[in-house]
Amino acid sequence: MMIASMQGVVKRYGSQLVLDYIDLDIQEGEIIGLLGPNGAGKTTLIQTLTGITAFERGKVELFGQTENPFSNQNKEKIGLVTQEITVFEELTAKENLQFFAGVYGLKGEEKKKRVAEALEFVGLADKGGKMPTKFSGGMKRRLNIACALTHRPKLLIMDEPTVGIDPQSRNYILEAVKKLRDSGTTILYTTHYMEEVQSIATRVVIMDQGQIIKEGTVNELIQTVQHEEKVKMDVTDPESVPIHSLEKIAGVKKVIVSGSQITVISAVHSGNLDRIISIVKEYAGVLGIQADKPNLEDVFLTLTGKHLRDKGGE
Amino acid sequence: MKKLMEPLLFVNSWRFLMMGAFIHLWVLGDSQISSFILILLLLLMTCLRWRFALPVWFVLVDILICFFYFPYTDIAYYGFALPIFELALKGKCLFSLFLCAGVFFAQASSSFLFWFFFQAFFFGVFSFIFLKNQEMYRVDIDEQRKVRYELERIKIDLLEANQSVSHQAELMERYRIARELHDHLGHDLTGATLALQAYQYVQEPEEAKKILQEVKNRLERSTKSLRETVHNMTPMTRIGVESLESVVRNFQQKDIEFKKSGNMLLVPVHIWSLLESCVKETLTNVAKHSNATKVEVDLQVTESIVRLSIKDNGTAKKLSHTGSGLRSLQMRSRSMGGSLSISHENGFLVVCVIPLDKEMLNR
Amino acid sequence: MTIFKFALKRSFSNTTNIIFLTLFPIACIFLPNGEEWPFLPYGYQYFGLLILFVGIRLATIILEDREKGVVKRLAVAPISHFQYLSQNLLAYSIILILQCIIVVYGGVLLGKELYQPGWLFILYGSFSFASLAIALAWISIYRNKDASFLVYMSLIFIIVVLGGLLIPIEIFPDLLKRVAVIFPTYWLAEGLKWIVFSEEILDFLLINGVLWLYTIVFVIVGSIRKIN
Amino acid sequence: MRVLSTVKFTALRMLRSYIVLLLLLVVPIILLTVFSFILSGAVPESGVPYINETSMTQVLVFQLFGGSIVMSLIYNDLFTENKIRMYALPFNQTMYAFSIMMCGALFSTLLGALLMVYSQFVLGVMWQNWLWMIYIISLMAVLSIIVCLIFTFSVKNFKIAERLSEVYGIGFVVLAGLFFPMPENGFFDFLGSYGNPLTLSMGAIRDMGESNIGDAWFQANILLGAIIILFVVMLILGRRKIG
Repeated sequence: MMIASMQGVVKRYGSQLVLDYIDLDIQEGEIIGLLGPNGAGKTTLIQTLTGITAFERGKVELFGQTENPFSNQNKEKIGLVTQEITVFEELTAKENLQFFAGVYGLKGEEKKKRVAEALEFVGLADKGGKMPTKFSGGMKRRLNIACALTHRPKLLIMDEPTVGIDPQSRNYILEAVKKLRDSGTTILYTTHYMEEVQSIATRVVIMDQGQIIKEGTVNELIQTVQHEEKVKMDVTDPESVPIHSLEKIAGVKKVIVSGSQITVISAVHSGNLDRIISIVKEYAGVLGIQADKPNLEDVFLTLTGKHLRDKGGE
Repeated sequence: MKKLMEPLLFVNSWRFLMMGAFIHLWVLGDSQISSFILILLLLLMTCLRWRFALPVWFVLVDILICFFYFPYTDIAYYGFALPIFELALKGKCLFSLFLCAGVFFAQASSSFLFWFFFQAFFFGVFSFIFLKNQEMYRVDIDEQRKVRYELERIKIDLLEANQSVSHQAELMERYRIARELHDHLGHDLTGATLALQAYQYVQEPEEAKKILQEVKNRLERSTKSLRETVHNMTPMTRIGVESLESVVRNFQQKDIEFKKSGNMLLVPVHIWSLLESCVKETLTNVAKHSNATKVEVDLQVTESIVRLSIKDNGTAKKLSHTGSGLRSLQMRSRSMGGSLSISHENGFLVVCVIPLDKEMLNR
Repeated sequence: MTIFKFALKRSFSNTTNIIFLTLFPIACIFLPNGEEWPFLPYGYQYFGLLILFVGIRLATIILEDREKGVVKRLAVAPISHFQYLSQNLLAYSIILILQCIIVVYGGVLLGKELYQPGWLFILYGSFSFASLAIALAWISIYRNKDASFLVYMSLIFIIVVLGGLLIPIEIFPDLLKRVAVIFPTYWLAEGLKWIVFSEEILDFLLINGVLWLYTIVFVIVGSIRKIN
Repeated sequence: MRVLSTVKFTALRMLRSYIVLLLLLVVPIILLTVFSFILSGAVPESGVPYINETSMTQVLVFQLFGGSIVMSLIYNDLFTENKIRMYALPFNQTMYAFSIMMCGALFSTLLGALLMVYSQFVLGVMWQNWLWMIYIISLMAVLSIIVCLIFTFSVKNFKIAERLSEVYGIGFVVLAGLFFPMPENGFFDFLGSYGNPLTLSMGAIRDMGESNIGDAWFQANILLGAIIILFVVMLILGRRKIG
């Protein structure tokens, strides 16, 4: 089932184009990773999808409704985890959750239950009575996420939920996201961190300069940029390995020997790793094998010529 | 800086400037409490317009407020500048002018009031035209971009379809060859091998001779069938470099030299078709327009690119135009991530370079 | 009414606010009478200043929401900006009205000469709304909480002086007398004068009407939904 | 004296704190202008225009708030954000704190002097004894800084210390009876005369203007005494807090 879709959405800030004919479909049960450098329009995309800002042209559809997609009925099914930590500092963690639960129309026993559930879910069950000012960065982030969960949204939008936190909290959050997906929540996830997308996203959407420049599963994307496979082997006795017999294997383009390392470059999907290794093994001991595969960062670099993250940043 | 160029900012500045002007008039003029309330009411309307997009007929409220204050204060006359501006801003210039004239003649007309109205009308019309133009311009460029994106998408789709078809065809062919070889050769060759193995163990010369004869028969048969298979599979139509060569050979008018280097099998089908058209088109051009006697066609294939250069020794400095054929070829090569350049210095020269990297194609 | 409830809760959540909201109004009651001017006891003359301060302190809560991005969350929640604003303002106006009740009727209980406490209460009420509205409009300009508060304080001081709340308007030169009318504080001062000398009831209605006009204008200006 | 090299930057930081400049320079200028409009031409029997008295009061009142910038700088540098960095630097932190104080005092006095210049040359107020005036202003500035620092050192929450410094400023203005007359009893009388830096300095300047040199010095010396006593208090508190 289609959860949300954008068709030909155009949006400007002043005369600057931030969304340029965006087409995006979100199907039920997906985790979509939205990638892009700063200023690519990710946040604006999220804001138009949730009705926070208006757009000039195009159509947004939420839960099958195009006429009035941002009705309260639809908003009840959406949860937003903001980029900044948007909780009240003068209220306790629990009160914060009660506030948002109340705004989403929960009442009485149900509210109590859901608040406790959300606290439990992000692992703050024993810290409910504390002020967020006393929390560590990771705990604040988790509270920030919990605030969007009390009403059990069908579509959860997470705008850089893991910026600037320790690896442990980040893992916790990623696990939580997977748990949410398993319980049937559709998730739109933006981040700078490739590894996160690679580990959780079922589909990746790459944005640059207000346009969606590529979408697909992680593997599909990697395949589009991959034009050769590299296998590096550390061997005991590189001289004795017959290079020409390696070169004869189907798909192998080139064999380079440098020091104790043999690098075999072959065409994509030639599936010859087995044979290469068995030949090398015959003549020398293999100490280590390393297969270079492109990652999403390479995909992005290939598509736009830019790095996703500033090298020095963060 | 960009924000400063927003026309709506100017519209709102004008509106609030007017408020300042009214207050100025009020302080210098009568300073009655009642007329101060008029200014407050007008301020209220202005704020509403600032925050919300009010419909045009809302100016009636301004007009009514000012009308009601006619008997009490002069500021009411000046207050009409607001509806005049708003009407003009919404493109109702005629109403605006009418209002202008009506109020102007209803009052003991002073030249100051005239200029006051005039500037309101002028700024209103100006903003109206400016906003309209901006909107039109935006719609226009949006439409243009949309068309361009659609074209690009179609082109990429076509290209991908093309590629996948040629890939499929290649696979099918490979499969057919494998079947044919297996069916026609495999049986006999296996038999021959087995017979030879048996031959090693056979003691009797009679028997051995018979087996050897068998092997010989089988090998003869398979050689024959290999020849037949290859003959059957050799395409009747020429493809790849052969077709290119045949094009060159069939071109009679000029003396042509054809050179090639590199592994021709690296070049996929869709590129061959482009190269072929390229050669044909260029040679036709040369035949039509050039006084050359000799043409050199050079095809180089490397790991990463295909480069086709066609050069004649003509002296015509400039061919009047690049033929539409060549221009469309330029487009096609660009869509494959390559380029086609044409030059007329020292004879006619066409160079077409297409990358073979897969990644370039996916752009 | 979640937002309303929590707006009240947050208003009382820090000590400075509690002092502002409870101690200061009570202190106002005990200020002495003036000799020639002001006509009401000093505390009642200066209470307008206090209302302006309380207004900005309360409105700062909305600014905090904006600064921290909570508004973004609320924009996605099934609740309109109008509901958010109105529930917040309702909570704040209840607090302000309570203060007005304390000041006016506390004074009556202590036997202060307030001439017409009922009308005085209504006047303070109207001015409270105007003050809230002005504060709301003010915070729509600024993003930074501290800067907005400090600049507003100094602005208030100037307005209060120019509006004739701190210095009797009668000693103003002619031009300043006219300019004073522009400021809402002028109307409060006029209202206080009316309470003492009670001329025509129509004048009092006019004064309140103007304060309400200010309220509406500034609420419209401040009602903008600012995200980021 | 490595601390000396920081002075320039402390001064720059102060000059670039726009909010402080707005509150302690622009606002008083506007207020002075407004008052001079309102009081234009009003001359009581004594022959000295009202505006003279008012502008003197204004200049002194704003000195009461002059400590806030020193307070926030010291809090930033020695208590929170920059604390660890500052303590890792090879200079004497106490001297650094003193240098900030000196800068703040100079800055505050400078602002006061600017106000005087403005009121003399734009509004036409006549200041009788510039030197004396500046001496008193600088005493007020130093006193305000010391008081603010005492708050910073003795209260845990900086927000509350800030509020207290505001209470100090506004409180003494109120006690001096500038807003409304204070009740007449011994306590308030004392705080409205010799127990109030504002009235003390006003008295000192007034007496100097009327050539009561002895009275003027007496009042100024009370201020000086208060400064010395509070300085010792501040040192003790500061040592406990920082050390």
